[in-house]
Amino acid sequence: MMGTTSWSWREILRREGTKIVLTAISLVSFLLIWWGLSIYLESMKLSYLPAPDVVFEAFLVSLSGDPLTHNPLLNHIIASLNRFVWGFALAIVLAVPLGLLMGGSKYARYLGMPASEILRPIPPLALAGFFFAAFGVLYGPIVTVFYGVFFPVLYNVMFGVRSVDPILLDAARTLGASRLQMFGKVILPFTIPYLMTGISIGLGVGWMVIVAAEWIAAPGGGVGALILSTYTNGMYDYMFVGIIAVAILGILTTSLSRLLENKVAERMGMK
Amino acid sequence: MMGTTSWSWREILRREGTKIVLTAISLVSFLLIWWGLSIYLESMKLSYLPAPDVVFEAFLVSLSGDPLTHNPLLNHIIASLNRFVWGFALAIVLAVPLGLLMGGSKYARYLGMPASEILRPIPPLALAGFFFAAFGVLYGPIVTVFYGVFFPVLYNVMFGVRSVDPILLDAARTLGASRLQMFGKVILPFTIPYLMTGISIGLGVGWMVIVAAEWIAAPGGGVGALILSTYTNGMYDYMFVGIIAVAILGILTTSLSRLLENKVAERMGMK
Amino acid sequence: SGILNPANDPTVIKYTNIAPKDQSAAIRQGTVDGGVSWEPYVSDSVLDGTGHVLLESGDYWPNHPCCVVAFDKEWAAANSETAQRFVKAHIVATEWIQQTLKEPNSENYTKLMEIGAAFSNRNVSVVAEATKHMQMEYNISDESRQYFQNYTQEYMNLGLLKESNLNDNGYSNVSEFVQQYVNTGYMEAAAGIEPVAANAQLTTVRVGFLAGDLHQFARVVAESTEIPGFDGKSIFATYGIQTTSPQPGGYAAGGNVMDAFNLDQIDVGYLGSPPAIMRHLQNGIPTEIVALANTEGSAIVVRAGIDNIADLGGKFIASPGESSIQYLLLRSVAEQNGLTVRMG
Amino acid sequence: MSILSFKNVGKVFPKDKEELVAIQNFTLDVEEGEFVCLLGPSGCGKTTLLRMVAGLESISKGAIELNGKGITEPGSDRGMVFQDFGLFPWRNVKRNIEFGLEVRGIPPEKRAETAQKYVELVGLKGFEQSHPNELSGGMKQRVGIARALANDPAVLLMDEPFGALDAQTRNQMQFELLRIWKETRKTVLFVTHSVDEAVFLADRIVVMTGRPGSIKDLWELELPRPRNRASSEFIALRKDILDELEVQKTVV
Amino acid sequence: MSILSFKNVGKVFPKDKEELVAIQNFTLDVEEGEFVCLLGPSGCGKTTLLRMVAGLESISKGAIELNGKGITEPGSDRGMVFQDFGLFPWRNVKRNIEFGLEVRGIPPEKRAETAQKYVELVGLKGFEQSHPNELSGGMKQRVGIARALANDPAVLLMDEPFGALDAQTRNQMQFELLRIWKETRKTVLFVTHSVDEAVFLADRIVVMTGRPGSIKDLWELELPRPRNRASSEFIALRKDILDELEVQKTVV
Ligand SMILES: Nc1ncnc2c1ncn2[C@@H]1O[C@H](COP(=O)(O)OP(=O)(O)OP(=O)(O)O)[C@@H](O)[C@H]1O
Ligand SMILES: Nc1ncnc2c1ncn2[C@@H]1O[C@H](COP(=O)(O)OP(=O)(O)OP(=O)(O)O)[C@@H](O)[C@H]1O
Ligand SMILES: [Mg+2]
Ligand SMILES: [Mg+2]
Repeated sequence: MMGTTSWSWREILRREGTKIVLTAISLVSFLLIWWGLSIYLESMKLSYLPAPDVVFEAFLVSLSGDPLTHNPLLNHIIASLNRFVWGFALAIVLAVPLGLLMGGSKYARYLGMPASEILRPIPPLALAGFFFAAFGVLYGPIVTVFYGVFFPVLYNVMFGVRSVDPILLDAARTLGASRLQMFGKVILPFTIPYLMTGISIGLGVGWMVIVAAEWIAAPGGGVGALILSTYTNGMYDYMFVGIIAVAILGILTTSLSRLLENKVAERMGMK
Repeated sequence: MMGTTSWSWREILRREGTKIVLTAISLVSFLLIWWGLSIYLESMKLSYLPAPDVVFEAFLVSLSGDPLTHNPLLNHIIASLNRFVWGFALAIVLAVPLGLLMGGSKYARYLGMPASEILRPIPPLALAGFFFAAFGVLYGPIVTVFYGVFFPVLYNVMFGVRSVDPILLDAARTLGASRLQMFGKVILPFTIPYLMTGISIGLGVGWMVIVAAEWIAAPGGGVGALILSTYTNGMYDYMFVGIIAVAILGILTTSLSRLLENKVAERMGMK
Repeated sequence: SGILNPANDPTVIKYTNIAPKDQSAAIRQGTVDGGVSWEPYVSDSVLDGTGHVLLESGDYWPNHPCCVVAFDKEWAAANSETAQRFVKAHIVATEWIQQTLKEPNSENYTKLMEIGAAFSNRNVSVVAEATKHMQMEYNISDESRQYFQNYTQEYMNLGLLKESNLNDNGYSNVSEFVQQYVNTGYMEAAAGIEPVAANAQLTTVRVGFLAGDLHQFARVVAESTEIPGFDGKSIFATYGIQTTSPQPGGYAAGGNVMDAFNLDQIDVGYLGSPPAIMRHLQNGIPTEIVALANTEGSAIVVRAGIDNIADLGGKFIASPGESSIQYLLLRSVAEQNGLTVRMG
Repeated sequence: MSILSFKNVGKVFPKDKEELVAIQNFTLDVEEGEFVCLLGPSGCGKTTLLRMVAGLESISKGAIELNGKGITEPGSDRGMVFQDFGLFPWRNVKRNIEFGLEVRGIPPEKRAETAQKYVELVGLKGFEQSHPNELSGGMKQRVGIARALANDPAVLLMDEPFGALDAQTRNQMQFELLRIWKETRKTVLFVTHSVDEAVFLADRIVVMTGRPGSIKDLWELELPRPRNRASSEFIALRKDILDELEVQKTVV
Repeated sequence: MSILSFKNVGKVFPKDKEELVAIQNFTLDVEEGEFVCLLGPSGCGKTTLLRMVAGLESISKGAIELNGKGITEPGSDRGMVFQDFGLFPWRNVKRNIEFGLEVRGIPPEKRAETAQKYVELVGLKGFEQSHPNELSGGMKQRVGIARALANDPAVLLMDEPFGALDAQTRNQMQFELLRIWKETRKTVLFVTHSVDEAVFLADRIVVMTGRPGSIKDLWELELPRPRNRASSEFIALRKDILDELEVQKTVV
């Protein structure tokens, strides 16, 4: 049914011509606007938007340590990633079983929801100070990320459990499955795509949170700390190195989770 | 078909007994844990978790101005709300037409997407410093909120336009609708629930962003500024007043948008 | 009310927290009418024409102590020799700066300005201007102690500290607190400290400081390996010290430095004396003040058209944060003139 | 002259590098007021044919003429009824039916009047204010029919309109459709998979070949209406057409 | 002794303050190997009856006995086939069919062997590794049947299993079901809305009254198989049963 799959480049160009051209225009004009604006601003003696080449130079310097923190960029990235991963992992480890429990048991839900409905509306960064005071500067940012990721994952898993098609449970029961088997063989697999949704929301929140949490304190460095320090010292070129670094980190983790999500969907026959 | 709708209290209790009891247990134990923990921590000479009654007293004082900022709580709230509303409104005013355009026209999408895919992964707070430098301390936080809300709304509207059931477009065409009429009478109404989704995501992001953006600067005061100042000065009771205020603001705006969403869904016959 | 249209009450000075580096822009954009900050930011605003100095802290509070060196009390007690070496290096660096500033045409002076410019990310003229408005001083005089008492009393007047904060930390009154909180023992012992042998093992000391704050010039100089007369070693290394910092870019505010103490992230902190006092009493953070870093060096900078203190009524002033000496200065000046201060 | 005529119609879809010939040499004349059913295996191009008549799909070869004029774009002279109803969920019954009148600029009072007429024609009186999600499948399709009729089209195109309904409702809707057809005397082009349905409804049944679709056979039905599904003529006809389709039966 | 017997079965659902009596005085004996179809208006309790047999729904009054033992909970001695298939989307065909064996602890080799047998029985050879979303409706229901059969149940319960299929596929599946039924000789309880389908399949047809559902009439079908839908006996029977149902026809 499928046509020939080995396309020639010419073929692709013919087919995707406008798309490629417009994409190129989009990217080039983005760069040109940035560049032009930075030149204009510089002529006005405003330095907050350094030109791309200046940022690139700053990036090269950052690799072995920017003049402010003397900490190689990679160290900052690793420090942030470290916090992120710990907070994220902690959130998943706690939110998944709790979500399963609260989704599966009415009583657990009645017991858990009121308290969690009180806590959930508090933006994680509003609690950042409290977490720093309570858990220290070392664990404060981790706990802040944890808090930001926890609720999206909890609620999505819970929603997943509650969305299980009752016909699947009926089918499993008539086929002789015990309660435990229904849980492991029906509810759990059914919930996985919902968990993935929770994770991808959590990723967005997590990066949003870590950047600002590191403003308060970030022993060992961190991209958020780098951004604030360079901002505070007016070193905008290095600030943009930090901004780009955190954007790339976000893209990488999101791509990873999307890849995982697709793989899962495929393996689960849901795609 | 419906049973009698005037329930007696006794009836409700019988029916919802466990739910009410467990909800009460949940809320009471939340309060007790908070209280107990704060007493324990105080005995350890740690003051970062003030007891509920202490927070309540601080709240009363805050009404006419806390001892640190001397600014009545309501002023802080209005200042934050003000920023929030401006940033939010700006995001909607720009993102909705752009989303419609990019959803409706392949060319607009090819042109807009690459640039927006570069910007979208940057967490708003990573750019906060840049926005403050570029737009000043007055508009910096507004632009930061704008940036956080813009992309969820843009992408949801775009997705909504692209999700329009082609059969509805076919139906409209066979009924004699022009391109413009199809846009106004089919695509636009179809997209509204997606816009509402974008708005409710944007609300979450917006509050998350505003709190931390106000750490950098908040001329006129602001709940985020209150939280940071009180944190920095170890006045945790007033910090919690700020935390609770922002949580309530979040709950209020979310409820408002949910109400609107339901009303819209009802009016659109989608519920 | 509202942020876009702040109401003006002529008896109130409204303040808002804006980092010193952004104050100049905020004044220029008309968001605020002025700012209170430290060096080099005061000189920044003056040199770029944003505003003029309305009041220098040194004129208002002559010789008032500003930034200090604080120790983690337990660390210092357990490592008293290292602590003495640290103070010694601090003294040597401060004296070198004092000497150098007296010789504005010397090579050393050029070197000092370059070091300051690199640290604060500014051109040398700003650094040069800044050094005119502050005194580099390590010695804690009786006058300094009196100022510490004044600061503490001011916090109590503001309601930010209570009598119970003193009592909880074992002090019966303000003067007793200052007596105990200031520990000149290390400085006295430092007189007998000599440079260590060239190949001696260096002791690592964890230091917290403020981002881009020229008040802590002595620390910057003591860490520099470019100071003539120390054989290419830093002054700290000369006295057997190697510094590290959990936050190499510096902390945003003194409160953060105190937090770092509280969480055992640092052994030594360079920070303003008010936060060192305030957070110690507020949260029982076990620290002590062992030396000054500088005196004076803060100022209120305002836009054109504001010519005396009374004009500040109904104006909007940027401040670095409530636990800063600059904020205390603003409050004290305001109260002297029958004005109140509140965030707005 | 016939109202609708297919003149050697062909349809080709681009498919990767090659082309997919969906319809070939389709020639047919439909008389005014005639009820024509299209039967044929899945994928033979029934939907595509209807969409070409509606103007939703271009015509690759030949021509389709309505009242002697070649079809090039959609128009309110052809009404279409979709299997999945295609109702606007945010409009109530009345406003769904009014849609075509609205876009053609008919003034509100006239619109309301016409809509009411068709609401009553399809038996939805009392449901004017209901939204589609409040209606059963059968009721939804009544709205779909009324909406198409409200434009007073020359031809009604129906693509498996009852395919999504359960057996009982389906039978009822067939009755209703015939009643409406009799009252309005529209020309109907009706696609179905059910031989039973085609025999019950049609004046003429077009049996198509598999892809590329073309006409395999034409059945003229002389059975008087209302038709009795249990009558021997009905059953015999049904069996013959089933047999004809069976040969080209596809694997499920 | 009959394999499955309903003894004065009643079912009551709580509904707000009142109670909804869904089924009343339902008494029936089903013989081993018999193919019984349940017909009746919508809401008369057909699904509820099947679910009670499956053990998915409690029995409010009377008893249902399987081989003389009262039913209290679900068990692998009864297999159920659902209208919406109820397949596990994350399991491929083989693993869907193996599910019952798996939860009962049958070792993997034995499982694979049994599953393969039923894959072949329902004609899905070559599709073992496909996931449900890759299958057509007819193929999905083949998996549903194979999955129920793999447990070797005494009774097969089928709730409008072909209701979601198009007419052509539906006919084909009816053929297939009869073939499978002949090969396995299962007792089948089959719910349908289609009289045609019931007459084509059943040994016995139970016609139920509207709510509260009880038995209105029983039809013994002596027609030999394979049945000819065009035969006069078939048509006559179909007509009689249709007439019986028509009286209690509900409005769409
Ligand atoms: N837009 C399209 N692009 C490419 N091929 C198409 C398109 N629309 C239909 N086809 C192909 O044209 C052929 C005819 O499709 P069509 O939908 O008209 O068949 P049909 O007779 O209506 O089938 P069914 O009975 O299943 O509804 C099919 O092979 C289909 O895959
Ligand atoms: N869980 C339940 N709670 C309350 N009432 C129920 C429940 N399940 C079914 N009913 C009611 O019991 C009656 C019988 O329902 P059931 O689904 O068995 O009918 P049915 O004959 O299968 O109908 P259909 O032909 O539409 O499938 C209906 O009136 C239904 O509303
Ligand atoms: Mg079709
Ligand atoms: Mg049913």
